[in-house]
Amino acid sequence: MVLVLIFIPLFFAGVAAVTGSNRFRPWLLPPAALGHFAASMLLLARPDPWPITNWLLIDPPGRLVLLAFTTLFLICAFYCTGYLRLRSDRPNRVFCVCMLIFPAAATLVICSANFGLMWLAVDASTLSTAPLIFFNRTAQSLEATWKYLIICSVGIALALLGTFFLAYSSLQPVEPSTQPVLATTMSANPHSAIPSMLMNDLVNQARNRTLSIPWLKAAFVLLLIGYGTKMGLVPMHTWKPDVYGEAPGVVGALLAGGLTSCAFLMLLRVARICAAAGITRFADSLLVLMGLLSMAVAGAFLVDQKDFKRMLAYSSVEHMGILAIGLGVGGVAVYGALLHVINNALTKGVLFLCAGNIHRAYGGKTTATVRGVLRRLPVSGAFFLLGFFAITGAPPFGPFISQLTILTGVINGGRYLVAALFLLFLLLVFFGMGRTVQSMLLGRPPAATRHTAFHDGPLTTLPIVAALGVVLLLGLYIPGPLREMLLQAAAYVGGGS
Amino acid sequence: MLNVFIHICFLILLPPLLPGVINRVKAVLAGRKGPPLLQLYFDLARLLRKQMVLSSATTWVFRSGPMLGLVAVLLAGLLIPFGPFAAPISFTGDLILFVALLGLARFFTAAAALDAGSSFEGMGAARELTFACLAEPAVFLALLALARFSGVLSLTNMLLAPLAAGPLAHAAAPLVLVAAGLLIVLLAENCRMPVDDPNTHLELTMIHEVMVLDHSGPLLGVILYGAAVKLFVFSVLIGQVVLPVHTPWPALDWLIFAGRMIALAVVVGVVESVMARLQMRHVPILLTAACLLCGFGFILMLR
Amino acid sequence: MSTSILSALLVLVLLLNLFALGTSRIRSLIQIAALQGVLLGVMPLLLHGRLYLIGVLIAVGTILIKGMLIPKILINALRDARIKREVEPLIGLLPSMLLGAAGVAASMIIAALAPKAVGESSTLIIPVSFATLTTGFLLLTTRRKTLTLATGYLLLENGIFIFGLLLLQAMPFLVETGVLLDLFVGIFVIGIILQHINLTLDSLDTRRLSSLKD
Amino acid sequence: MIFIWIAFLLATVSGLPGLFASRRANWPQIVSCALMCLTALTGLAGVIFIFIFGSQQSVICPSPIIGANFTMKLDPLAAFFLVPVFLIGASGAIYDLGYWRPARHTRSGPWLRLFYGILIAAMGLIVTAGDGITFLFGWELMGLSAFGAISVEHQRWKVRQAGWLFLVASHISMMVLIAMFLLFHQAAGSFALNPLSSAALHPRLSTAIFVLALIGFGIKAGVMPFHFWLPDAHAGAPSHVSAILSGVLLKMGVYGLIRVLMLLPAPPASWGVLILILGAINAVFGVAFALGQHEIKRLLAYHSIENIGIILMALGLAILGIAAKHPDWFILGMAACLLHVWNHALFKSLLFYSAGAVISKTHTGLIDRLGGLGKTMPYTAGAFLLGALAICGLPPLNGFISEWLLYMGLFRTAGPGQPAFYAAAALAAPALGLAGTLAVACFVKAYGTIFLGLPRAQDPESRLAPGPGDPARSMLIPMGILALTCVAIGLFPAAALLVVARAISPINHYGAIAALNQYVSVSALGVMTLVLALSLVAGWLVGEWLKNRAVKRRVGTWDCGYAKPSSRMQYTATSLADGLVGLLGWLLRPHKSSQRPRGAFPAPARFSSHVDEVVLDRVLVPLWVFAKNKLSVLKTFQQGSLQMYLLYILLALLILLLTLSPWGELPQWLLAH
Repeated sequence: MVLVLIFIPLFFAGVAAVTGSNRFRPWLLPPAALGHFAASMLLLARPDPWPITNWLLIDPPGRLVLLAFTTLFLICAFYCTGYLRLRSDRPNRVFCVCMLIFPAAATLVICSANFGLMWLAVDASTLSTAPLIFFNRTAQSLEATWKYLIICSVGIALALLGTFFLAYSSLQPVEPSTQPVLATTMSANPHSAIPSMLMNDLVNQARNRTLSIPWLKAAFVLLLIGYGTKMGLVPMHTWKPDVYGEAPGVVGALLAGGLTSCAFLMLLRVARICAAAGITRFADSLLVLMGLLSMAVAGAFLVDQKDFKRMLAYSSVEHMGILAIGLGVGGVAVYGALLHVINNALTKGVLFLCAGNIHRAYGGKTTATVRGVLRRLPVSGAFFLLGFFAITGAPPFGPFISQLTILTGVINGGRYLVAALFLLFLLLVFFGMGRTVQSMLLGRPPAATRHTAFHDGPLTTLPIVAALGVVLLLGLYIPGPLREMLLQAAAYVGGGS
Repeated sequence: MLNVFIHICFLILLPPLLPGVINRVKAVLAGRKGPPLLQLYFDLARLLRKQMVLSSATTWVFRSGPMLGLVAVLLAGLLIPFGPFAAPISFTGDLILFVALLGLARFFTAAAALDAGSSFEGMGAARELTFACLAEPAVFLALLALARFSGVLSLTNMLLAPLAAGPLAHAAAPLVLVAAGLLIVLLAENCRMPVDDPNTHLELTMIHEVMVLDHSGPLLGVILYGAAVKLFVFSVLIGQVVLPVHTPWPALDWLIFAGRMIALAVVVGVVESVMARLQMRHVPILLTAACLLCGFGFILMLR
Repeated sequence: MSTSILSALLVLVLLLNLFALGTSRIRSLIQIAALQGVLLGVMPLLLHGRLYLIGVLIAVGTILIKGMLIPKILINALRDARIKREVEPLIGLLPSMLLGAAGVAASMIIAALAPKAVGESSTLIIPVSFATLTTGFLLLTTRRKTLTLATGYLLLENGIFIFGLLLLQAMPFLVETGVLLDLFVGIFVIGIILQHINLTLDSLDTRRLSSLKD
Repeated sequence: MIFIWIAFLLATVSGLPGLFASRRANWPQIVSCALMCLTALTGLAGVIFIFIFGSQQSVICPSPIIGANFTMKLDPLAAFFLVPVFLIGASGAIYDLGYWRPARHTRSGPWLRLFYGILIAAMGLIVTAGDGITFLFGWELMGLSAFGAISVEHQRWKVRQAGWLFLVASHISMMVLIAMFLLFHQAAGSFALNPLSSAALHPRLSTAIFVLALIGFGIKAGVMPFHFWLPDAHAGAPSHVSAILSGVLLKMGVYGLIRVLMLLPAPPASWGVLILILGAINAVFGVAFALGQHEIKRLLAYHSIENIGIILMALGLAILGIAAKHPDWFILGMAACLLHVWNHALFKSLLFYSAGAVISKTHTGLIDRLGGLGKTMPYTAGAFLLGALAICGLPPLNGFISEWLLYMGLFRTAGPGQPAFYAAAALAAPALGLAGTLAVACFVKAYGTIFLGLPRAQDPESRLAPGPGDPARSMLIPMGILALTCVAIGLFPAAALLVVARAISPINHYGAIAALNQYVSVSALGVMTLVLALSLVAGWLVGEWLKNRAVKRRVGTWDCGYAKPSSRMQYTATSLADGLVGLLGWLLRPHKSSQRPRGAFPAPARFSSHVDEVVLDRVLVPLWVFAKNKLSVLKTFQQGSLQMYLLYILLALLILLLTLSPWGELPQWLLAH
């Protein structure tokens, strides 16, 4: 089943690669997304009917991330067709293909239970997104792609080292003579004493305290840095503003909503091992530290930020910080963090897609040229405003609920200082973003931009409406099954205890 | 019942006497003969008979302002006891109403002044309002002190309490302070020396007189009468505090009361003739002093 | 006996690191990286006394990719780019060499402190891998040309690969080849981007690539 | 309950039709007005039910927070606060008919009505919220919709600034309240707004909750020094929105404060004193700032601060009463507090409506450029006069009643035998008196300059010349309604206080109705105000009669013999207030610029003084600029050099690896505590 999930997008990617027509090709995205969505729903509804190996298992947090990702991908796919219709001047073969490979890679990240495999998938996702960023073929987008590649590759490399450390920490004294034999039959018996990268093996070993703690700690640090780079935690976030600033809005949405969530999922899995090994305090304090740092720096950079796409990038950094804090604080906060993954993904989708429209209409992305959006693009402008309120944690939208839950966890944990800083940084972020958003949306549009080609069309606005609708729903009511999934996932991570 | 009747009669008839007394005292001290004691009565009678000239700029506020002011002051006069006799109207909290009525009078007087649209009258209104803001806290502090002293919240009982306690009550000293403060307030509110010179004729230096430049005939009469009533009411207030005397014979008491009023008028007259008029910018200091006096009175009561 | 050869090779890798830091010509830098790749390819064979399938395959793959393909890509990029062949370090060559040496020392100490798992073939593996890692990072942070950055990334990967030797059995075939493949594709994409940079900016100097800022 | 529900629903949808109709059509406006009136009717019906049958509580639905529900709770207190919401809401909608015509405000009209409706519903939700989450929902909804309503005219820069300030303030208060409710949740174990048991509550925790509540609600209530957003917002918004803001929205802060304080067990006397002092400061300073204003709506805005101060004083007195076990202080304080909430809503809306009428006719709110409007707009002038008398706390109007109750309470604290500590609380009475007289000065200035005297325009043809008479009937009707209610409460205080007593019942431990009457004789006061009103009318009649009888002739005002007097020689509001502003200069820091006449043939002389928003312009803005500069230093870390970025990663790696070493425990320890 998982394989099906992975192969649906890949298949369409193949089709897209061989399709000749530049106009028809984008229409491959919606069916692919629908298929992926349907398959994911099946997978989420019932336990996997045909499990293949113990490498491809989807764990409870994975289910949540899968849900968030496939929804976001569906929305982006529909938007993308509308977007590419506007950009019919450009050849979009590579774009479409990568657009379809990326979800496959992300799905693999979500569904694999082997750290090596996960690492492969993350790296694949990195590489498959690079051409997407380069879509505009400008010097700036080139630079952005370059930085993205190098920084993320280095980060990923460190993550690989961390993965090795993890495996090494599970290396136990056994007779050298027996090694080869075991080696051949390793995957047969997961509970072998020789190094393993399987999630469950590691957790079991951690539970029996047979992991070497120093190596585990080192592994955690490296993985935190490595996957933190993909997530965009300060100070590894430096690629984010450039990439989100230069990539098309829809790509930004997929990165900010999808890729980062996958990276967070990785951290979550590592944290689970740490929790099992009883070094929770170490891991948590590092996570909280990074989280607060990210929120603070993001807030600082958001203050009088003129470029609204970079603004969104820093906001994404901030929310990664929130996720890290939620994971670090533990308890009910993990529940909040997992909920926030979904909320953040969808809200970021709304914001980036609106930003894309605004960018199209104005041909600029700084507050110098972009003014009076509410007049020029009523729908996109209004939803950008709503998305802004949502992402800054205003009820009745989902992020408010998740942030409040995280804060509840923080307060119940008695960490008043952390809570105070958290609220302070939220306030700073609100000031920073609010000023930019206000000067973008209100006032009169410049005469030059009144009559540019772009106007709100169904394909470029309806997906946004849908996404915001979901965010609003999540702010008012959480369906029973989703709540079940959240509780299971929180318990799985060890948040329950 | 009889007392109520007398009260009302005093309230209506006695006020114009006080300015006469004051002026006579001033004249005597200045070695002049001075106008007759009943001069104000004559003036009023004449003014009421006259016709009046209205500015084309004015509205009903200009015409009714003086009337409303007078009504408010008269009602205030019905709230305070004269001598040992309870006021015609008395209920818990009437002291606030008393102050509020004076405020109401001020509002309409000032509004009427502004209605003429002349800069002089605006000037007068501005000064009136400014100084009132400093006088008001003093009044409240005085009332607080009295409330603390008497433990009741109706003017009648409050002002009869010193009577009950007798002139040498334990709280005499604070009461004297309060009375001194109230005397300053009286001088300021009724535009006497050293705050204002009622007899001056230089518009730029006047407060009360300059507010009524445009009123003429009956309206002017109403204003003069209202001012006299206000002076009277204030004098009663002070008198109740400083000279709490009473005898078994009501008639005698009424006489004592009248005498007390006249005595106070004499005091005011003396003050007016021995003191020079302050510069406008020094008046606030004087009024602050009044606040402090009443405040100390209250603080002393606190122990 | 194989262990001693392994150690010798590791020392060789260490020396190559210092050379990499010391050389002033991009071409030789790339060649050093290639040579390292070849050495790395040999190591798995020596790690355990005898040959077995995974080892051989990995060895061949490594030598092919690290030793030939990737250097080829980079050399081509270098040939296409009309640029000076110097590496243009941000800090002098000598300081970077000294830093590298310091890195080696630090790695030795750290490795000595770190607890070891039993059954480890050569005590040199961990320090050398750390040292190579440090070298890679040094190249990444102190060189100006994009190509040298790419090479630095290559050395970084080499360091990690060396550490990977420790758990050869743990890393099943798939993961191992996947790692190689990813590396290859990564460098490939980087190469493409390099060409684009070369076309659009007409230079491989990162100073031209710092227009995006706050 | 169901009535209230329907009311909220109607209010929410009242703005929708406008979005789908053509912009110039009139019917959506009429429809939304009708819906709003319907809202008021149903809502008030529901309120009456609550007053008769007592509290109701109901769970709406499970909220997304685990283990929490959206709940609504309607007790007489909530119902009491619902009354102004519905009343002012409806009257504002009627006012809107004439004030915000589709013809003139084509683009902004539909949005204004949409936000207006949502705002009303949101405030209702706040008042009826039964748990913290619902409360926060309503709170933010109120903030956002009010932000929308304020900045409908966002093409004007000033309006944008005002909206932004409001948004900032409302978000800060939101954050503070979130913290407050989280602490509350920690203490109570749930978000439900039920009284906390003193056993469960650590005094430090309860103090923290109190302080947070005071700040969070204080910001919304415009309590100094958190009032910085208030003047701009009130001045920038359309007049009926200003009325809602000042009359109702500020009261939501008061409501929240009362609610939370009543949930905390055994408030210490120090809280009461703190609130009392805060209130006194607000009362005096608010009106002092108002004196320095030249724009009518800004002036009214500062008076909102003054009245909030009065309300706080009353609340402080009530708290003091609880702490000192003095039922009379509590009852009088609470009654004054609640009644003044109503009164302020009534007369402040009345004032804003008449101000709006003036502005819509003359296209300026600058007091010094108006004048003599009393002749051309008699009804507006009358409405403004009534409002002015009421807000100055003068009999026989409603403002006097509530202030009278407050005075009663304050004087009682100084009764004989009371310890000096409590008696000192009575010193708030002179402060209140001072505020009262300052208010008189301020409103004589405003009323006198705008409506009395002569128009100050250079030439009668200019736009500043008085407009063609009173505004449309749809604007006069709401004014009339509000004026009548003001008078009614003033003349029949006993009736109003019955309602107040009912509203106090859920939060008071003493049995209000009996108490109130045994401490003060409201009925006697009622009689007196009635007498006063009658005699005032008599006085007015005499004045008119004099006019008909004794007027000889009409001439120009005596001008001291100037050759050619012009109406611009009248005393301006600035000069009227100059004396007091000078006395209060240490606080108001006025910018004075004057050019005195010199020499034999002097150049034109001029004088002007301007009082700006001290807290905002002297404190917050510089602070923000400072912070911004400090933060922008950080941006040097994002200079685009890839090598630097990689170096950051390396450093982060090394630093985090250091935490593995023994002394790496330190940061962990720090973060764990």
